[in-house]
Amino acid sequence: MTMIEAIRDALDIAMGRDSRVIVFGEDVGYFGGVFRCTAGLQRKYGPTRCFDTPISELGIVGAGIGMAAYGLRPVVEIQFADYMYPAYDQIVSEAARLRYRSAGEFTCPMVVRMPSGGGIFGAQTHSQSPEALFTHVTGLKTVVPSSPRAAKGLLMAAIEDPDPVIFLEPKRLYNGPFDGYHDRPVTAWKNHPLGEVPEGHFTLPLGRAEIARPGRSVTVLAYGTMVHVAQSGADAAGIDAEVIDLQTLLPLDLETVTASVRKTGRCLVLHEATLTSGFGAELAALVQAECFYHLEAPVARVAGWDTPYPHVHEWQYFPGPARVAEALRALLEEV
Amino acid sequence: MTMIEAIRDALDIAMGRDSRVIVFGEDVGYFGGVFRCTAGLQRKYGPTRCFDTPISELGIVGAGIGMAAYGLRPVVEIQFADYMYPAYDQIVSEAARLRYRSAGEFTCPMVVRMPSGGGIFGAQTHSQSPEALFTHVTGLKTVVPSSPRAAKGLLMAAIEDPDPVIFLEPKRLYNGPFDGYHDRPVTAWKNHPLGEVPEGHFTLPLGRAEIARPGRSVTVLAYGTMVHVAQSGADAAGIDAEVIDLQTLLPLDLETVTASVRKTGRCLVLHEATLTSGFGAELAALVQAECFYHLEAPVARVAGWDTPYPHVHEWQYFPGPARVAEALRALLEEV
Amino acid sequence: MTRPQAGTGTPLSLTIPEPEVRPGETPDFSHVSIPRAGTVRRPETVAAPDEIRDLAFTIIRVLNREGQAVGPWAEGLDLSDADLLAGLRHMMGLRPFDARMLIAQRQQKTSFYMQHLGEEAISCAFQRALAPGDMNFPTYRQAGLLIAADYPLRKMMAQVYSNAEDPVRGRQLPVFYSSKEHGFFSISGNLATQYIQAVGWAMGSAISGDDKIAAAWIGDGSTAESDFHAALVFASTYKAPVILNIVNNQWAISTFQGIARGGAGTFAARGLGFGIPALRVDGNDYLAVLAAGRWAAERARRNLGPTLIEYVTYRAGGHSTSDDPTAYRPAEESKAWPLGDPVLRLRNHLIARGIWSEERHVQAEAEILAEVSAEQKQAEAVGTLHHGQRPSPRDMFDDVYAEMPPHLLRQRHEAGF
Amino acid sequence: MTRPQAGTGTPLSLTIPEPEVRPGETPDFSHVSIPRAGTVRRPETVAAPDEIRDLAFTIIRVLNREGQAVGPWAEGLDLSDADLLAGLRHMMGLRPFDARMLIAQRQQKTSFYMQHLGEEAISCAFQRALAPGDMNFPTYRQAGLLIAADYPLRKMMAQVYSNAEDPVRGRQLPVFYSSKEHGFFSISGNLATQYIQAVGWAMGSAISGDDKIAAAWIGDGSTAESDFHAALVFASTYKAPVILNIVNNQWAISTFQGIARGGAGTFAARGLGFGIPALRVDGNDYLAVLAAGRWAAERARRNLGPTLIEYVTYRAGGHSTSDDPTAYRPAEESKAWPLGDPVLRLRNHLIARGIWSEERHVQAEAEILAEVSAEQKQAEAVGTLHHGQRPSPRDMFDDVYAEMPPHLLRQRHEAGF
Ligand SMILES: Cc1ncc(C[n+]2csc(CCOP(=O)(O)OP(=O)(O)O)c2C)c(N)n1
Ligand SMILES: Cc1ncc(C[n+]2csc(CCOP(=O)(O)OP(=O)(O)O)c2C)c(N)n1
Ligand SMILES: [Mg+2]
Ligand SMILES: [Mg+2]
Repeated sequence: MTMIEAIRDALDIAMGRDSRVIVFGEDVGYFGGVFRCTAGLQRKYGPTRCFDTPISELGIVGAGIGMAAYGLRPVVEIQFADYMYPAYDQIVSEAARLRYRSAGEFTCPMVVRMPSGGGIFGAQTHSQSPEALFTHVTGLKTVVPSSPRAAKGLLMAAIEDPDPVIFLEPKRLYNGPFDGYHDRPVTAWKNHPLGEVPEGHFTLPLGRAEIARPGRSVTVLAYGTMVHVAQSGADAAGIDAEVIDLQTLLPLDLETVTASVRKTGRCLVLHEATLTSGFGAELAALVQAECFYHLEAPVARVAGWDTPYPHVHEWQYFPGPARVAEALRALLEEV
Repeated sequence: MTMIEAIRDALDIAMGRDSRVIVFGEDVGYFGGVFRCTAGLQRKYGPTRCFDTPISELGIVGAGIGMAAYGLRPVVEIQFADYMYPAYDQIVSEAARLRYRSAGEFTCPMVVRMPSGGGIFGAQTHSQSPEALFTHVTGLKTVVPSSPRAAKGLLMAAIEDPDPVIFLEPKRLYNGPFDGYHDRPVTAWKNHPLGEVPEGHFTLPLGRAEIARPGRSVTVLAYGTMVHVAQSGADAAGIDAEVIDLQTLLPLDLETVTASVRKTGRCLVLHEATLTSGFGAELAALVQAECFYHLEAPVARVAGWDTPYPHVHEWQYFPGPARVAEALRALLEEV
Repeated sequence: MTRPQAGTGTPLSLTIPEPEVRPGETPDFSHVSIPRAGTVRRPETVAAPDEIRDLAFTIIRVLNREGQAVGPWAEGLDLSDADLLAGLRHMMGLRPFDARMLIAQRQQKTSFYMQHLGEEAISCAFQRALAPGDMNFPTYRQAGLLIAADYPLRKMMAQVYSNAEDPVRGRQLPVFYSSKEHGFFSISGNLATQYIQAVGWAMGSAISGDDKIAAAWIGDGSTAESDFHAALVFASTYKAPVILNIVNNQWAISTFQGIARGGAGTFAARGLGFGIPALRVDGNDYLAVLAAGRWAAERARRNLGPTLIEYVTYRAGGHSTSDDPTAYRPAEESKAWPLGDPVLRLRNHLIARGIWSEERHVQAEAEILAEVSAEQKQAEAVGTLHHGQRPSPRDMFDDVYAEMPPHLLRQRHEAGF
Repeated sequence: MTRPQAGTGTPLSLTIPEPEVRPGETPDFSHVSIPRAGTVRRPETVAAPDEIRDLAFTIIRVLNREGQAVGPWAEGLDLSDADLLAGLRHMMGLRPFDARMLIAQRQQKTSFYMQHLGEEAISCAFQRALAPGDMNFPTYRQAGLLIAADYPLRKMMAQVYSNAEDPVRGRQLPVFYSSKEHGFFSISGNLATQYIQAVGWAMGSAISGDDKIAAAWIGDGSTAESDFHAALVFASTYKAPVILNIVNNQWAISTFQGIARGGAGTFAARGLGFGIPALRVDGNDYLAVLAAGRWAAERARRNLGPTLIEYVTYRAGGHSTSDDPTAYRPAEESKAWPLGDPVLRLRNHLIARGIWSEERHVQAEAEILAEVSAEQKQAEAVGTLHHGQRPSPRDMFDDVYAEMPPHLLRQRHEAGF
């Protein structure tokens, strides 16, 4: 199934199992969401379990916090990650700190879903990857799936998690495992092993990375779309790279990361978000600290340029396989 | 003079020189601001040049953007950095990208001042250091002064800058060069060389770091309050550390940083903000990439713990001289 | 103690507002109460907000079924034949422009497009209430502001195509225009953010002792955003010379206006809680929009402060090229919309006035289409999204700051540009 | 063309609202129009918002100068002597509690304190309109909600002192209490954020078919924040069972209420733009607050949706221990406040009713002070900010997540705890 179907499936099963699971956001009700991730849920579970909201991301998250504190399990949708900023205060100052400041008396088991990343000619307001703005916020968990299988398993785990989870959905992966070759025909998920999604209740633990592709020469740390680009980049360079799919950025599976880098001695960090102060900075900082004596070259980063996401130059902006391949080659050339 | 007086002086001179400079924010008008940084300005320049606003950080910044686009030079105050989140969308999606998206037709020469950092028993809502949430945003400049002299020079430069500048004022430095020893009597700025502030128009260039204290064994990268804590920490450890006061975080003076680390071979990054995805991550990532072959030990970070800023345990939370000294010693012990 | 015990025990339930009809049902606008044209009073612009509360709950209309301009809002409009013909021409220009760009999007000459179908009168007429130097802070559905200010069609197309002549150098989505010269502030794409900026701009003008005013624009759905509130608070407190426009086209993508409006009778009513005078206007009536805009502009220029205007209209097309409205509303709903077609209504007025005819209209349609097509050819000769001349990728790194900082320069080099 | 030319040329100017008086001037509240007690009508709770618009522009008052409870809002209150005595006791408890904590702050036993002086009636009375299980989302100036729900004083003090018995383990600022059991949601410290959360909580109750209602709290100044708007939008759309309280104590730190209110006559008027019924109530009148609270609670419980209530009161003390109000308002302004002292007004009512006397009042004051002092001694025996038993620094790392993730565990070890 596609990633959209996987997400819908996860929501459907969660709603079916637990009447406390409530889904809402802009256009998610009757229409089923601009990306169709909630299609059919209102009809199946009724309008008070899945409904449209006013266009107020603040209101969506703020009301979600209240519902979660009441005892429900809201799963809210922000239509594009680029539109999460109006809700940022509620996420950072409220959802993330409620358990702490009430010493566990009030909690916020809420999932905030949002499509992120570029690749659809959406320009600066439909392309952003704001994960680093969440990983700096303690009290949140931040998750980015890279396949339908991961999307379902991680989303169900997020819904069952007792704390607020930011769930970033790489929209370029919704319909296929995009590997960065925008000018080649799109593969469909149904032709990809990770498009096979376990039926029924199925979770993947938060905080656990997966080795997307084992290798020996260099470790590539990636998540979301870049997991696929990492592999096509490694192929392009003909390099035996180990690609780690982080899946959860916070809390990070540092063990899997360091085990790999200690083995390969080299590390490339990838993301689509702008470079400076991106999540790659944290990864590079951690890897150099933890694996210093194993590193044969500095940890390298390939990321979005430090500009707003442009429109016409989308593919000059996007850190595609060519840039990855070049960075991998450069990494292996270092003494 | 104190840092408060230096800020007031900078505003006063800027308003006197340029009638386009407008100052507003919560309680900044008649009363002169909860930290008194705008005291006297309303009386001197009249209520349409310095005025109170409704309690809406979004409104303050949003209106400021409009005024800046009109052709004025707003200098707005957010009462505490902890309260900037409601304005975050306006800062990130609007101020930072206006020049880019209009290809230079509309611009936003605005300064957003905000007191930041802990050390006043202000707990989680009066202590935060959100600089990393700005350094990830291209289009912004982010400045943190560490002395009255720097505060005046950088603030005047920020006001004259053609782009939006985030100006974080370490509130623990307002009245004295706090070195992290909270249980010792407070030094006053008037007894500190950097409390001497040039009269009249005076700017310090944005994007330029200063060597706060030269040294040979290790480079400490710090800004704001931690510039002083770095020095007391080095003293406590008896280590000949070179302390670099970054002053501007974005754009960063990478040259000064790398020159120092290449010389010392070791680097400690300090900040009060929470560790994970803090600005220290970017610094560590850059330093290891730029100075890999000069580094004799991994870049170390000392930062606030990854918890909300607590109340009673403020001094267990604050990264004080003891932690800095310990980190410096550990750094020098590495092979 | 008489403190109540654990609630009443009666289970509560949540209200989820629903539109009158959904696909498969018969369109029904009988709940929209529409006063006869010319029947709503026109107070002096100095009137206190409290005294004109009724204007937030009615619909100001000028053009009646016979195409006559009637009532107090028609008086004093004092338009020349040339003005009226220009107005018609603007609307008639926007429509084929939209139609061509929609097709161009389907041909993949651009990534995305948003049309104005049914809403042309609002931006085209409003612009004529402003003066050069005034500033609009528009959403993506007010290209009429540009057309009515004689912005070159070809330049608009250049942006839609993101070609080498695109004034914003291929950075923005197709319809997010920007033109300082034409009083058109750069469109953000984040809904509502610019509503408060318009207020700030107007405050800037007032602080400077200038005579310029600002106009803010927002959709019905977007009034739920925080920026809308901030704008009303600031405008009300500082009596900013700003016109706060709400285009109520009944839909926000798939969400009907009842979700944003909630229990309030109208969107105009939002102004009343702030002491801001509010008008509710027939958005498909060119003359009503112009009359209301002028009334509000006069208030702003006389330093009487902000005015809120709700334009009642209907989004006859899809939300954007990514949208298929038949999934959530009856396909025929648009035809059932009781306020008619803004182009036809003004056309009928001109005919009634004796300065236009059906034949000339048909002829004008053909002429305008030919003009639009000619411009389009020229624009396409320069380039479209995937073909021809595009802005240089070097441009991608410009204008992030006034001066390019070292790290960006380095990245540009790394990128090879 | 009749398009206006570059404005009118008349220079605009910006209005900056100013309070009637500043330090050195004579307090003047003559602009506050105060109806006689008992004169404002009490509509049925089913009344349509539009029919009761007047209630947003008046002041509902029950206690007159003679201490009698009069008018339609007094009828049906039906309070026993015990209820009334309890109400008085709650307010009388809050006042010395505040006084002692203020002194404790000056003695550096705590970092910070915020008092309720003059506003005691609002939170003490309102709590009695709710039922156990209902939830308040308070600001920092509603400790009366806890006291009127019999929350132990000593526990409050433990939090003010951040000592080992502090229920939130020394994490929060002194007055940011939290008690689920007492219907008191954890206070954030970021203004207004919880207003929309209260609406969400109420929606949660309605979705669940429960019978609990929520009460949101906000100050006059904070109504300018975005969350206020979101709350009104959501409450209005979904008819959430929530009471939206605004405490208008005339000041927001140094900023007078006119800056947040702008051109609106009252804060209650904000509700009208949303179709939310709004009451404006004498906040220094225990019985009026209780009566209004019950009216609103009844609406919520009957699934009639939200009610907005503005309490008109005066912040008699400083904003917090960091504030000196004589810097921005006349020192005597508090005494000139025309709605009187809430404690004395209820006292006079009890005396008029024959169940209380001046002597018993003086005696009760002494008793309560002694109780508060005794609790304080016990609390201080446990610890204060810098002395005695404090929460363990290990606690600093707990509750960030339900389960401590590896990186936090590691940091805790590094910290040596
Ligand atoms: C902050 C933000 N949230 C969500 C969106 C996605 N979005 C784009 S248009 C739209 C609907 C807007 O409806 P309305 O305000 O009624 O304007 P209309 O499209 O009808 O002209 C939405 C939800 C956005 N662009 N920005
Ligand atoms: C988001 C945010 N902005 C600013 C502040 C700083 N602040 C604390 S209290 C206050 C004034 C609030 O006034 P009001 O809402 O009238 O409540 P009152 O103190 O009068 O009870 C301000 C500006 C804050 N706590 N949170
Ligand atoms: Mg709409
Ligand atoms: Mg107040």
